[in-house]
Amino acid sequence: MEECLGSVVAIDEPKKDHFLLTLRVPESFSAPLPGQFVMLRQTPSSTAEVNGFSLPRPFSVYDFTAGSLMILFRRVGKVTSWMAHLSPGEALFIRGPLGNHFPPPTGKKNIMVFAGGIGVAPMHFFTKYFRKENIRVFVGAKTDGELLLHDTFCEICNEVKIATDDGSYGRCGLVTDFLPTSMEPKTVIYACGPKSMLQSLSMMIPAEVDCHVSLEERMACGIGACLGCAVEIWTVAGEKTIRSVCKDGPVFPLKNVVWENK
Amino acid sequence: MEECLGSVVAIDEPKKDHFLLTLRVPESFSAPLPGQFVMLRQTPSSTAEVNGFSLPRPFSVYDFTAGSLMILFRRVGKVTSWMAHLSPGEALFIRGPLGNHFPPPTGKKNIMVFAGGIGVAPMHFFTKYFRKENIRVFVGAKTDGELLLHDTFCEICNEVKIATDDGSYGRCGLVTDFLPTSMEPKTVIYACGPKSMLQSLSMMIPAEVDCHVSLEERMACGIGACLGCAVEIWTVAGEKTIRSVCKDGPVFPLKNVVWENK
Amino acid sequence: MNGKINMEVKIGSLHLKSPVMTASGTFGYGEEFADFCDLNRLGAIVVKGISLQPRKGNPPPRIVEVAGGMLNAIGLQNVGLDAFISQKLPPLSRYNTPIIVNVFGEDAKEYTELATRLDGVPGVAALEVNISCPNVKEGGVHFGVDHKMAQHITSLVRRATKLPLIVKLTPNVTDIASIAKAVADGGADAISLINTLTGMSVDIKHRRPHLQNITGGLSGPAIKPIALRMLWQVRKAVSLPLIGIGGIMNATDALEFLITGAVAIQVGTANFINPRATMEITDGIERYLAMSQITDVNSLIGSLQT
Amino acid sequence: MNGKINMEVKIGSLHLKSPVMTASGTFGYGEEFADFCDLNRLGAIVVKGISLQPRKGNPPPRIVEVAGGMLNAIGLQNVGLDAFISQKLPPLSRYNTPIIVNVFGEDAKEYTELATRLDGVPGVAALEVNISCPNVKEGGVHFGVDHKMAQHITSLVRRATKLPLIVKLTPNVTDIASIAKAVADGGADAISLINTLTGMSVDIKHRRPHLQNITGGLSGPAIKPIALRMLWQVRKAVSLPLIGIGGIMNATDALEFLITGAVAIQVGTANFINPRATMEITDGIERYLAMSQITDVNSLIGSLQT
Ligand SMILES: Cc1cc2nc3c(=O)[nH]c(=O)nc-3n(C[C@H](O)[C@H](O)[C@H](O)COP(=O)(O)OP(=O)(O)OC[C@H]3O[C@@H](n4cnc5c(N)ncnc54)[C@H](O)[C@@H]3O)c2cc1C
Ligand SMILES: Cc1cc2nc3c(=O)[nH]c(=O)nc-3n(C[C@H](O)[C@H](O)[C@H](O)COP(=O)(O)OP(=O)(O)OC[C@H]3O[C@@H](n4cnc5c(N)ncnc54)[C@H](O)[C@@H]3O)c2cc1C
Ligand SMILES: Cc1cc2nc3c(=O)[nH]c(=O)nc-3n(C[C@H](O)[C@H](O)[C@H](O)COP(=O)(O)O)c2cc1C
Ligand SMILES: Cc1cc2nc3c(=O)[nH]c(=O)nc-3n(C[C@H](O)[C@H](O)[C@H](O)COP(=O)(O)O)c2cc1C
Ligand code: FES
Ligand code: FES
Repeated sequence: MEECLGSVVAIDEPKKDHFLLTLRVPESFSAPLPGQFVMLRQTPSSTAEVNGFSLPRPFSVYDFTAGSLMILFRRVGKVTSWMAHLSPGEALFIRGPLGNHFPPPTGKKNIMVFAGGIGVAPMHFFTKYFRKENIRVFVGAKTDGELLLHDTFCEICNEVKIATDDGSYGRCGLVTDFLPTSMEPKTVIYACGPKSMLQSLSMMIPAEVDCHVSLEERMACGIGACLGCAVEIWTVAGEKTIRSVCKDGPVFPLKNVVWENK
Repeated sequence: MEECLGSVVAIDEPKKDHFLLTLRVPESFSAPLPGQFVMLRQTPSSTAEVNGFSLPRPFSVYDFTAGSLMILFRRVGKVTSWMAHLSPGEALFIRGPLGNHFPPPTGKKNIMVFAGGIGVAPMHFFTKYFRKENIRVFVGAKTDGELLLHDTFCEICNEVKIATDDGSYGRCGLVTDFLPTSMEPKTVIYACGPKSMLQSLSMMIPAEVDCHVSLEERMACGIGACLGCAVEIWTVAGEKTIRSVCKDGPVFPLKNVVWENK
Repeated sequence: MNGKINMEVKIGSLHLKSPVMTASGTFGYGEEFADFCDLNRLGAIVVKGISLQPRKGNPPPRIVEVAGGMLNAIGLQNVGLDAFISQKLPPLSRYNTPIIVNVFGEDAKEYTELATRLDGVPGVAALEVNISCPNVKEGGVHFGVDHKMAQHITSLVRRATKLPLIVKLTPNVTDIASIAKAVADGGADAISLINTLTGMSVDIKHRRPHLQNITGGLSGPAIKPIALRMLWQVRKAVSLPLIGIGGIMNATDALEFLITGAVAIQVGTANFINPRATMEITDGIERYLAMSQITDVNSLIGSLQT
Repeated sequence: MNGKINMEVKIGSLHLKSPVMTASGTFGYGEEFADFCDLNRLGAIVVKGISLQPRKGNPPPRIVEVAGGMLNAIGLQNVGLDAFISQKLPPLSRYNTPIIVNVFGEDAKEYTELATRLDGVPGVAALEVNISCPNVKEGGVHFGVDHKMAQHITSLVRRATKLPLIVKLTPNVTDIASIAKAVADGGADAISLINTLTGMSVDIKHRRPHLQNITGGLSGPAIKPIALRMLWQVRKAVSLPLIGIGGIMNATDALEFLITGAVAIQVGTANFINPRATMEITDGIERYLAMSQITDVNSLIGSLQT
């Protein structure tokens, strides 16, 4: 795996401050699997000399078709604000695909996907990739203005349910409210979203139900070299150990994640 | 005087790495006098968040007509490389006009202008501003590729002489070679160019001949606040004193400038 | 902006209408910025460092830009005490803003004399004693890095003046908290920190230092994390009012210092880039308070949760 | 690139085919960069700091970006000496590049034991002793800021190993030259400098430090002027070979250090941004030498004109 140059094919703003970025990638870019991510950074372009220091930033793969990589991102700070102003033809460096991926839902009957906020990005790739109608998708957002992709999910899956914190769309409440109280065997759950959402799931899902979650942590390198993206994981022996989200993750079995109590 | 927003009207590259920048300035921008300069800096635009720290940079006024300010600059480093990629419509901050100016050649019969390298910029404004055919202009450059504006000077003045270090255009040698060995009374000389050129002039021009030179020094503020742009100046009493190029200059009587001997 | 928000802060007996001050050496003698700023809106103006005798400073080049900041080796050029009092101070008295005089001496005696002579001069609101300039050997660097000398100078100045006494610390030390404690013991009313970090930059084309003086003081965003850390260390060590300085370019930066525990902040290098920086920072703090529904800036100060 | 240019430098008995090394903690255990770089072209690989026992490090967030650099509070997480020797070292032996092991102990005994146990381990070319980590109280910060302790640790390690001994200095000190002298007196073969400067950053939205550990180590371009100045000070104080570290992002930066007197340089934070940084820096140095018609990098080293 190396860094390659991608060039912007299109950039859209489906909802305010939320952008869909399509990048043309070279053939050398390996096809990513759902759950994997890339690190993006500016190229030392003509204006690079006036650009300040900037670490690369991690983004999940939202979609991939040969030669074309899509990223869904929310404008939250320095680099995403810069990215929001990209225009077709501009180049950026892409490092990836990085990290592990969601294990395929092979042999599972009941497949549930929980996506909170911008966490819909990798879950979109997941549902599209495995394209099973029997995947049930639950999407949550703070408010209608931040709700993304429910149409797209509806095209792929039979059952899509929406919750917003303020009730401006779908059910008023948390996406975790959709979690059934009892679950059939052969259930598997996949989730990505804010820490609070994953932590709720960890309290609600029985240990015997398979659940795989994609975690986020601040990253500098994305390749396991800086040890910046640490997460505590329970070992089989019941001990706490440190793993790197970028290399050992970002997908972990939910029951293995150690949640701090603060 | 305040900082105002200017917007790029045009940017041309008359010679490789040399750019002519035309900026539209608001009415509040006072008309500059020849020898004055401006400080330019990036605006906190959409991409500013990824831009690093950057001090404003000083540039002489190359030309000014109501509402329109022209700068001639050479690409040498960080900010001038960024400026070289400006495109029409882009905005930048302009602080100025700053500094003092060349005293008018009132009552002088023999007016000589020496311009070395990018030092042609303020001398262009000077000759155009006073528009006397009897101004004799001497332009020097390292090589033809860096020679600027001799055509323009020819349009304004009767006598224009060119020297290049490598003889690729005009006389082979230094622009200071044009300095006559004896000078009539009522001669006044104006000069801008590299330190070495000004230092030669200081050794060649008799003390009784008026000569005004525009100096360069590293600047942070351009308004006399940082004391970064220090120059040693002889006082009337024959003592060395410190002056700020940005506020007390950039134009000084040549005979007052203290040249270090290293 | 919002009439209901209190921006007034106190540094001992000194009342400032806003926590936004200017940093010594970056705002000239104030007047230079009158075209750009409403000087009346500033919490205080700290003028360029003054010594007993006028000083010529270092030969040029004196400044160079580096990544995230600049190096300066001005060498403490200044007009000297007499010219300051007779020429520079009077025009500043027109403004309704406290003038804080930054002073430095070559030896203990000079510090005492500066303090004595400035005591009672109309228009001088407080002293900021620079024991920390890294550019000039005589500029006090040996006072600022040694806690005994720092305490000694502070107590001498303390005895020589009734003016509010701010001592400004250098970051070029192993243990800033111990220097702060010494200065507090010496009788300072407040501590300002940080001055510049000593740095260097090389012109690879000519293989010589960019600065004629070889080294210079690093200022700007590059030093902000160090300044914040030192503020945090000093806050835990002493209970004096602290004035935060170092790389404050915008309101966000200023708020980081206030939240960490600075009762006021000084804007330095930012003034060169944006001469209206102090005004925009003041506006930005007010906006943040309004948005956070905080009616008194003092409730924000030191509110860091750890 | 240009076959006629000599890039080989010597650090005591250690021969490096290029002055471009990697900085501890920023290049993993080397393998992570095998996809991006030709590891055989590196002067040396310095691995992540190793302690006797494995360490879990600090809770997240551990890193945050700041203007001109980043703060890290990894907390010296590492696999421990045993796992390092059995798992991490063997794959690195495939490369024709010296492996330098960065070590740190919680007390003097641990330093001695680390040195003793690494002495003679195949594939270990040299030791870099970190007496300077600012993140963890036990990480040696008390050794690196005190010249007596610095000398003590150096002489203990010296006695425990025949390997070339590099001691790495912390910049969080008043007088780096005195620490360097002490380390030289303790028997070091070379000195590397600098480690990170302690810094802090505040999240104004939540009014808490960005790092869970409150403070962290500042690295990146922001610290380059400080690193260069310290290199300059140390160069004047001791005659040992010096390894320059701090904010080296490109060949120009690396050249500044070589010209100032570093016989080799280490690339740190730059690896995160551009995993090919070491290769591009090597190319850039070679290009500069060719353009300057210098056939041996050693003629450039220390050529600063002042
Ligand atoms: C594996 C992984 C996959 C991701 N996928 C996506 C994606 O598909 N789409 C998307 O929009 N975002 C995604 N993110 C988050 C994205 O990386 C951050 O939003 C981005 O780095 C912010 O950069 P910035 O410069 O705009 O913000 P900054 O200016 O760096 O920070 C702005 C604010 O965001 C917070 N922040 C920054 N980085 C993170 C982080 N990694 N985790 C939590 N908070 C952070 C900061 O504390 C700060 O308050 C992903 C993160 C990871 C680790
Ligand atoms: C009063 C005044 C008027 C000027 N007028 C013009 C003009 O009309 N046109 C023009 O092209 N330039 C002019 N200059 C010079 C111009 O300011 C610099 O070329 C510019 O600041 C370089 O910025 P940079 O970021 O591109 O270069 P940097 O990356 O900052 O530096 C690149 C190289 O240029 C050198 N350098 C930078 N600034 C100066 C300086 N002030 N003096 C000497 N060397 C310097 C540096 O040492 C370095 O080697 C003027 C300077 C002054 C003081
Ligand atoms: C050009 C310049 C001149 C300075 N002169 C002085 C001075 O005379 N006295 C002093 O105490 N500090 C002086 N300083 C230090 C500043 O007051 C301030 O402490 C430092 O620059 C850090 O703040 P900043 O990063 O906001 O600039 C000077 C700084 C600069 C950049
Ligand atoms: C994430 C990270 C981890 C580090 N870990 C170590 C370490 O284990 N041992 C050590 O001596 N230095 C460590 N350092 C310091 C670097 O080796 C180097 O001295 C410092 O980062 C300055 O160089 P730079 O600005 O090029 O990054 C670490 C730095 C970073 C950024
Ligand atoms: S981001 Fe560097 S180890 Fe994960
Ligand atoms: S540039 Fe600041 S005083 Fe001249």
